[in-house]
This record gives sequence, C-alpha cells and structure tokens, in this order.
Amino acid sequence: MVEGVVELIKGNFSDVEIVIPEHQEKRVHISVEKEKVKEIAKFLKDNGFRHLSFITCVDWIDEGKFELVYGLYSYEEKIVVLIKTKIDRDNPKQETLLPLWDQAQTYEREIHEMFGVYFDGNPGLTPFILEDWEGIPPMRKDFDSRKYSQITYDSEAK
Amino acid sequence: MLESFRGGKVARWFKGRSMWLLHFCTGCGAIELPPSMTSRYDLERFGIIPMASPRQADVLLITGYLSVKTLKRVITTYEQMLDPKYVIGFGSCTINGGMYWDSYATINKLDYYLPVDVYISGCMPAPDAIFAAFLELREKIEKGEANGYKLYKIHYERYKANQDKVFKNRGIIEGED
Amino acid sequence: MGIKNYFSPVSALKFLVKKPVTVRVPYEKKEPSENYRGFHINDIEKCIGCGNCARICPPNAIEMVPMTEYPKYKDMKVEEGKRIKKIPKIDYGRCCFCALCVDVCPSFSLKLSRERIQVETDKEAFVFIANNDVSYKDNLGYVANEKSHLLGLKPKR
Amino acid sequence: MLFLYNIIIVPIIAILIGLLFLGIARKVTARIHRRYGPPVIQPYFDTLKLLTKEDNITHGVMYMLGPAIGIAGSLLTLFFIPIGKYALFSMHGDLILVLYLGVIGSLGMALGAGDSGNPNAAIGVSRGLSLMLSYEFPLVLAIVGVILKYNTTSISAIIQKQVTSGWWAIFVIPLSALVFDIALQGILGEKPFDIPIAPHEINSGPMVEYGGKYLGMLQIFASLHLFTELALFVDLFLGGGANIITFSLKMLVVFLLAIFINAIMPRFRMDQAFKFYWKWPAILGLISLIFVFI
Amino acid sequence: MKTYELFIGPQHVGITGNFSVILELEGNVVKKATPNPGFLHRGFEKLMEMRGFIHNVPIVCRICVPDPDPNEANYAMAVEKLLGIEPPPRAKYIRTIVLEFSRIASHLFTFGGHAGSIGLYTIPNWTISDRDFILDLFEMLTGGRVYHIFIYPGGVRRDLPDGFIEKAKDVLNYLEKRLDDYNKLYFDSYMFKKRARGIGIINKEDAIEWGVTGPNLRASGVKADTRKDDPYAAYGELDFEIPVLTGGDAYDRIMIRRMEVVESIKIIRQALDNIPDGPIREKVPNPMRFIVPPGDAYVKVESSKGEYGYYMVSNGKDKPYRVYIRGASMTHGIHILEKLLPGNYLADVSQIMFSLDVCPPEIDR
Repeated sequence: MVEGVVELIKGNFSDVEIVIPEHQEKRVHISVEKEKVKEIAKFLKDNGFRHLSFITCVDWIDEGKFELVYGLYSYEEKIVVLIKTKIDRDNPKQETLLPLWDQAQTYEREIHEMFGVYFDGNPGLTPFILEDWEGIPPMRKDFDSRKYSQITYDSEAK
Repeated sequence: MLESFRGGKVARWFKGRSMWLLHFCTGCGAIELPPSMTSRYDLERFGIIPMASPRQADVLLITGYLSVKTLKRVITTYEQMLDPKYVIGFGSCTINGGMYWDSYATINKLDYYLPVDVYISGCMPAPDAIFAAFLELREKIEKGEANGYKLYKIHYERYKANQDKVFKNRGIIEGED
Repeated sequence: MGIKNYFSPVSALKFLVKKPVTVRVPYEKKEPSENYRGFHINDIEKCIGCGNCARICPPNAIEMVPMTEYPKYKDMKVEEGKRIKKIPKIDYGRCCFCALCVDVCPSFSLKLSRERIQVETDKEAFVFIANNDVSYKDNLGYVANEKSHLLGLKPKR
Repeated sequence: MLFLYNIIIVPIIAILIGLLFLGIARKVTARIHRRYGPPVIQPYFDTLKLLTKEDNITHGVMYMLGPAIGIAGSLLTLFFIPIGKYALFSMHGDLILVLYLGVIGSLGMALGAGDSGNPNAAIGVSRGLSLMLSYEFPLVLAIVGVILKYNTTSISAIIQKQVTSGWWAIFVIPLSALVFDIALQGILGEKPFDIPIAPHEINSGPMVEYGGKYLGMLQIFASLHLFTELALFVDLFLGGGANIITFSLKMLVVFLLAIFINAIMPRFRMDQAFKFYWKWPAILGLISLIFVFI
Repeated sequence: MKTYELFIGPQHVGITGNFSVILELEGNVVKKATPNPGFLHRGFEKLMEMRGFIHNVPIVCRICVPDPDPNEANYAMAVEKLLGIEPPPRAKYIRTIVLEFSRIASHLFTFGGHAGSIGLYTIPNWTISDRDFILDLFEMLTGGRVYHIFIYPGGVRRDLPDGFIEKAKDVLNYLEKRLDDYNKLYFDSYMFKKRARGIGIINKEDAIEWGVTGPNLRASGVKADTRKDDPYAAYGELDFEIPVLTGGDAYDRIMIRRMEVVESIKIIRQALDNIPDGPIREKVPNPMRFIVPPGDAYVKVESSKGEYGYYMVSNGKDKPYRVYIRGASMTHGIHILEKLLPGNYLADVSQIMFSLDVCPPEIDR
C-alpha cells in the first residue's frame, strides 16, 4: 500500500519531501538532496523496489537546475516510487547508480548525451544514440531544433 | 556490341522484370514491406525479392525518414550497389521532411543526397501504393528513363557537397578503417 | 515430445492444393475501408478560410493561400476593401494523414477521400491546393461526424 | 561431329532445365506459403538481368575465377554422368571420378568467396566446407552400397543392370537411397542444411560480395550443380531414363521432395547438422551395407 | 584463438529493424557484443516539447512501429492524469479492444521474425499475412492501416462502425483456427525446440535485477503484468489469466507470446460482448488552446514488448514541458543483449534478438 511505503521512508529518512500525487494510484513521489539519492535508492532496493524503471532528466532552465528523476518499482507492493533531485545546471554532476543496477548504464549514457549531465563513477559515458554531435546537447531547452533543422537540412550546400 | 546490348531494349526489359531490392529497413516504412512481400500481397509475383547484400540488389528503398547516422550508411550502401541501380523514396518523410520536418536528427529532402527515381506519397503508403511505385519504376526502366545512377555520377560534386554538409566526420563509420 | 512432433510439419503441405490468400494487386483491387484516410478534398465554395486546419496540422503541411491561386478562381473579381478568402494548400511531402484538419473544420468542407496512390518522379507535384474537382471527389473516406469533431460541432444537413 | 554437338547441347539443356527447376521450386514454395509466387521462368529473367548488369567492382583474380571454376567443375561432372541417352564419357570407375569432381565446383566457390575479404563470406566458406565434411561420409556410404550391390563402378553399367533386372536400385537397396537423399539435401543446400548461405546469420554467406555477371555465373553454376546432383541420384537409384523427358520427370520428383522438406524445416545450426549427419544417415548407411553383404 | 569483429547491421537481414550490433567473435562463438543504437533517432522527446498537446497525438504512435497503440493509450492517459479526468466506460472498452488487437498483431510479427531467423520462411508468410486481417479491422475502425491515431486524451476518436463486432469475431475465429496450423508447423515441431531450447537463458533473479519486463519477464517465471497490477482501460473489469513459464530461454519467450495471443483473443471476445453504451469522449479543453494544469505524472501500460512508461511534466502551458518515454526495448535491446549474446553461437544471435522482441525505434525514439 502507498501509506506503508510512505511510513517506511519517513521512518528511516528525515529530510525527505513526500508527495502522493492526485488522480494517480500507486504512485509516490519523493524529493531529496542529490547526495542522498544513492542512499535512499539502496534502501528502497533492499526493501523490495528492485526494478529500476527509468532515469530521466528535466531541464528547468528558468531555475537554472536539472531535475533528475529515478523511477523504481516493486513487484511485491506494485507501487512506483519516483525519486527526484535537483542539480546545478552549470555544473551538472551526480553520483552514478551503477553499483546498484548495471542497467543504469543505459539511462545514464543517454542523459549524458542528451543533457550533458556527468555521472561520477560511470566509466562508459560514450556516445550512444547520436554520432559526431557537436555543440549543446540537443535535449536542453536552449537548443532550438527547428532552427538547427532549417539551417542544416533545408538548403543545399553552395 | 556488348555495351549496346547492355543498355538496349531487351536488357532493360529483363531489368524491369527482375528488380531485387535491398533489405535495409531505414525507417518506419519498413513495416509495410513485410505485408507486401508476404502472402497477402506477394511482391514476388513481379520478380521482386529482398536481397541480403547491396552487391546483389538493384533497388534501394528509402523507407521513410533518414537520420544522419543512417544516411551515412545508406550512402555507403548505395555506392556499393552495382549499376544500374534505382532509388525509391517512401512516404512524406523523403519528399519534404514529413512528420520530422523540424527534427535535429533527420534529413528533410532526400534528393539532396541521393538521386531518387520514384517517390510515393503517404504516411504509411499502403501496399497498393507500393505496388504502383514498383510498376511505375518498371515502366521507367523499360523506357530507359530511370537514370538516377547516371545523374549521381554527373552531379557527384553537388551530392558530395550536400552530404559533407550534414556529416561532421565523413567516412569514419565506426570500426571501418 | 512424441513421434508426432517430428512429422507434424508435414501438414503444411496441404496448402499446396488450397487457394492462396493473395490479393492480386493491381489486377484485383483491394478496396480501402469506409473511412480510409486518403487524399484531401476541399469544397472551396463551402470553405470559410478560417485557418483552423493550418494551425492544428502537426507537421505544418498546410499553408493558407489566397483563393485566386487556384486556377478555377484565377479571374475572380475581388471587391474593394474586402480580403480574399484563403484556402488550404497541402504539401504531401509533410502530411501525415492524421485527419486532425478534418476534425476541426468548422464548415465541414475539408474531407478525406479513399484514394491513396500517388507516384511521382517530380517532388514538386506533391504540393497541391485541396479542391473539389479531382477525379476521386465522390470516393469519400474519412469525414468528420459529430462524435469525432474536436470542436463538438454537428454537420449541417 | 555428333560428339562435339553433344558437348555443347548437353550443358545448355542442363542449364535450362536447372533454371526451370529453380523456378518450379519458387512456385511450389510460394504455394505452401499460400501465395502465387513468381512466373516459373523467373530465374531466366534473373540470370539474364544479372549478366547484363555493369561490373564496377572487383576483388582480385580469384574472386573473378571462383564462379568460372565452379561452372567448369560442374560441367566436367556433367560430362561423366549419363543423362537420358546421352552418355558422353563413360568408363569404368567414373562413379569414383564423379565423387571427386563434384567437389571442385564447391571448392572453386570457396576460393573465390574467400578472396572477397568479407568476414561473412569467410564464415560462409568455413561453414560450407564443414558441411561438405559432414555429408561426404554418408554419401560415400550410400555410393559404396550401390557399388557393392551391382559390383561395378561404372554409372552406365549400373543403369544397365537396373534396367535389365527390372528393379530400380531404390527398391533393392532402399536404405542407401534414403541416405543418399538425406545427403542430397545438404549437397543442394536446401533446408535444414542451408547453413553456408543463411541470410539471417551471415548475410547470404559466400556470395555476399558477388554481384552482376559473377552472380549470374553463380546462378548458372547453381543450376548446373542442381542438375548434376539430381542426375546422379536418378542414374544410381531410379534406373536412369530412356529419353530426356522421362529423365527430367524423375529428377523433378526427387527435387520436389527436397523442396517440400525445404519449405517446412528450419535450419540446423552447424554443430547440429554435423552431429545429425554422422549419426542417423551414417548408421542407416552401415545397416544398408550389411544388408548388401548378406 | 584470434578474435575478429563482425558487424551485424544496420543493413542485415537478421536484425529487428534498423539497429546494429558489433560482435567480437572467436571462431563461431560470440565473445563480446556491443549494441549500437541510434539509427532511427528522430528526437521525439524534443519534438513533443515543441508541439501542442493535441499535435502530439499523431506523433506518439510512430515511436514503436509494429505496436503503435500502447503509445497512443499511454500518452492519452498521461494527459488525462494531469487533467484529472477519466474516459467514459465505452471509450475504455474500445481502447481495450484496440490495444489487444495491436498486441496480437505485434506478436504475429514476432513469430514471423523469429521463425525467419531460424530459417523457416513459411511462418513469416503465414503470420504476417494473417496479421493483415487485423490491419483490415483497424482500417475499418480508424481509417489507417498502420498508424491509427485513434486514442485521444479523454476517450477515443470514433465509435465502432456498423458491423465491426461481427467482423472482429470472424477474424478472431479465423486466428484461432490458424493457431492450430502454426502449432503443427512451428510451435510443436521438433526442429523449433532443437534450435530454441536453452538459448539465451535469463533466470528469475537476473530478470528482475536487469530490468526485464513484459513477456520476457514472464518467461523467466515472474508473474507481473501491468494490466493486472495497475489496471488501465477496461482490464480491471475483464477476466483473463497471465501465462507464466519458467525456462527463460528463447523457446519460452516465444511460447509465452503464443499463450498471450490466446488470452488476448479471450479478452477481446469479452470486451466485444460486454461493451457498454454511452459517450466515447470526455470533455477536454478546446484543441486550439489545449492547456493542461501544471504537474507531473508517470503512467505505464503493458505493450507487447514489455512495460511502457510515459513521464510527463506540464508547466501549465499548451505544450508539454517534458515527456520522457520509457520504451520496453530500452533495456532489452542494449543491456540484456550485451549480457546474453556472449557465449552463444553466431547462428543464434539473430534468434535471441527476435525472441527478446527488440524494437529499435523504442530505443532510439
């Protein structure tokens, strides 16, 4: 049950903000400091949340922050927990989750490529989907895809 | 004499009767190819079969959008095919960008980079449209109008300049020396 | 796993004498369904030139052009001080045949036909002004009805 | 004069019939797939188209000679196999010779493909040679069975003895015929033994770099190869043929069997094919030999 | 022994779509596999940020081409969650029917692909042509063969046309009959077992740890299905089973899909019989000004490939601020392939990929 998970987290971590979203069943959103992510992920993994659904990133350009979102799922409780943390946009660094889940590699590589976030301790942040990409990572809000497309693909070379 | 036979009417007739296409799923249009090649529509009735290797193929299907990463391979593949070779552009994406007209990863106009012999409209083109395209291509081959591969040689400089514009590292395909 | 499993594939040979399922396109025609989303038909007389279709089009395939660009109305007289009605010009190099434009058309003038085959060598031929003078104008496919219309309008009788 | 005439006419007939058989195979397979399939003469179109393509690629001399060696090997084999009433070279021991010559074609292919420098081709060649190693053993067992039964190594003599006794060898030594047929599936490269050219694994294997007229020559080689191997089976086990038509019909029956198996079987993995060939056909071949001795 | 590199893809027959795997081979055995995705990258997440909520409806279905409808349903559900609305019951049932037909179609495609990868070309010819009858149904219902653009935020686009229920039942009966033919030629046959048994085994613990989802997870013995655990559309009201196998090899991964086809046929029959009357769409904002209140939501559906998740953030404007799409193949195609391929023969590489049902457009997006 959702309440049980909330109790469990509250009992072990003090400065964690927990939101149970409206209209959405079986979802718990928690916001933590970026240093605490690994600790809380490990705790949740030991408590049944063994499936890492996804890691993603939201670019809050007005605040100057990147928000990393980790989705964990428990096959026993059947609840999705989203761990959210905000990191500095100018110096985007975050500890890797590789020691906990091997497959975090895929998601971290993608975020590194699309947003330019560095994951400390992840050795394999090589180009993933794009090839020979130069300039700002394309998923950042200040990258204008429409303009880039017009310049690059809508005219012939001279 | 051999040369004139090669480009002659009889040879072209055979070429139109036996179009081997390259098995290269470049985009989402590839999803309508299996239905047209298998039992329900059966492209093989016209001697059209998929080939595994570019050396053996006559027709290159650009099935929809091309990301720049794929375009690099497509051009390598196209250059590996033996003359005469033909290109069919599938659906809106090859004509003017289609759905992905403002995407940073996909090209908009295929004919900047490769000569296209026949375009089909639609997003997905239905199997009937695919048949219509192949029959149109056959007709063009028989008339000797499908000269894309010659144009590619004549205007090679222009095509190459356009290709270089979108490739930041031309020629370096991962693992290729 | 019994001995049966070694020889059960032989049953596939029965299809040697059965009729194939192939639809012999183009000799046999496969009819598109009742509400197939094919090429556009626009009743220019009915069109009010609101531009809803151009705004909703996800790939920006529709451009509103003055009615006089269409050959039939080329010599139409325009009264002083009145704007020329604009009609949609559709680029099939962009169109994704989603029919959203049909579902927001307040005058119900824009419709989709069941025609779906267009093969061209020249890519300029894919841009055209939707009109009512095409050969497939009676072959109606996707037409907005009151349940599908996104603005909740009802077609007038 | 007639001899020279035959030397030209027989290969042409063989190629035409071989290509026709390939077309029949495509048509029959299509019917099992529940579709109509291409016209029966489609392989002629394909071959002629391939021969008229331009060749702007080469990979060296061996690459070009490969298909030529293949065709030469198959032609040579063809001359020693009696086809209907045509028996160009016939002598004692030609069965042994045919066994040797039959390999030349495949080896030529292997040499040519090995020179193309594509790893897929290299894997295909190694698979092809391993497959050859697998089916040669049961094949030899089956042929030894025939030789011992009729006490001769001349194909013409074997046919003669079958015709005079009134019993085809397939009824006298059925197990040997079965073993030969299983080996034939591998020789013809039909499923479950089309391992060397598996498109889903190695992109059509040895001929991955072949195109244009070389591929056309390979097509001709394939039809000749098909014709010789089927002719050998018909000669050894079905009593040859009085004329080319009955001979072709017998060949067609054998070929259709192979095509049916081809249509309903997935492909073996190399190790599985090897194990299979050295197990069941080998055992059956040995049993057949024992029967022949008794 | 010397190792050498072999490229599988992007132009290769034995690959699911446009994808590439770089293999390091020692003789015939794979030593190391490095998947190289990105050939189908279109930047969907960026495109969706640039377009309004209604403009995204035709786009999302292009993410996974063989199985487009879970994307539409997922997108619609995410918007509905943010709007705080529920689709009417009739719309839910129609969605269920569409989703399950899409699942069957996708599974038929997978059977064809897998059988083709082991060389049995009769099965792709049969299954893909039988899938075409389902596409005909879709065409009748939605007007499009492949891309349906049918499930809208708030409901579905059109009501069931006249005669749809009868035609759908005919197709289901036909498919059931055809399943027998497939069984004889393929699922029960000795050669299929010989090729697929023991290939690419994922055990139960690894499956959970590596993030395997969907049919592949159930083939490894975990009974988990979003349709039961987190019901959406009308699945909560319908009666169906979740098949589970324990082998975790390529054979079980294909067999579990066959069992799912049988279950899907059952679900569609129930949905067709019990479909309630009523409206098909809840009131949503005007499409010209489709404003969604700020917030974020994670929704997921069970697609034919596995768990499909959409994480949507809205900042109160008419465009989504961020959409993240978790494709099922994201793990299957990269991480799992890297783990499974080493140690297998080259001949089984394509078979493993097809049995995992890797859909490259989901990875690249």
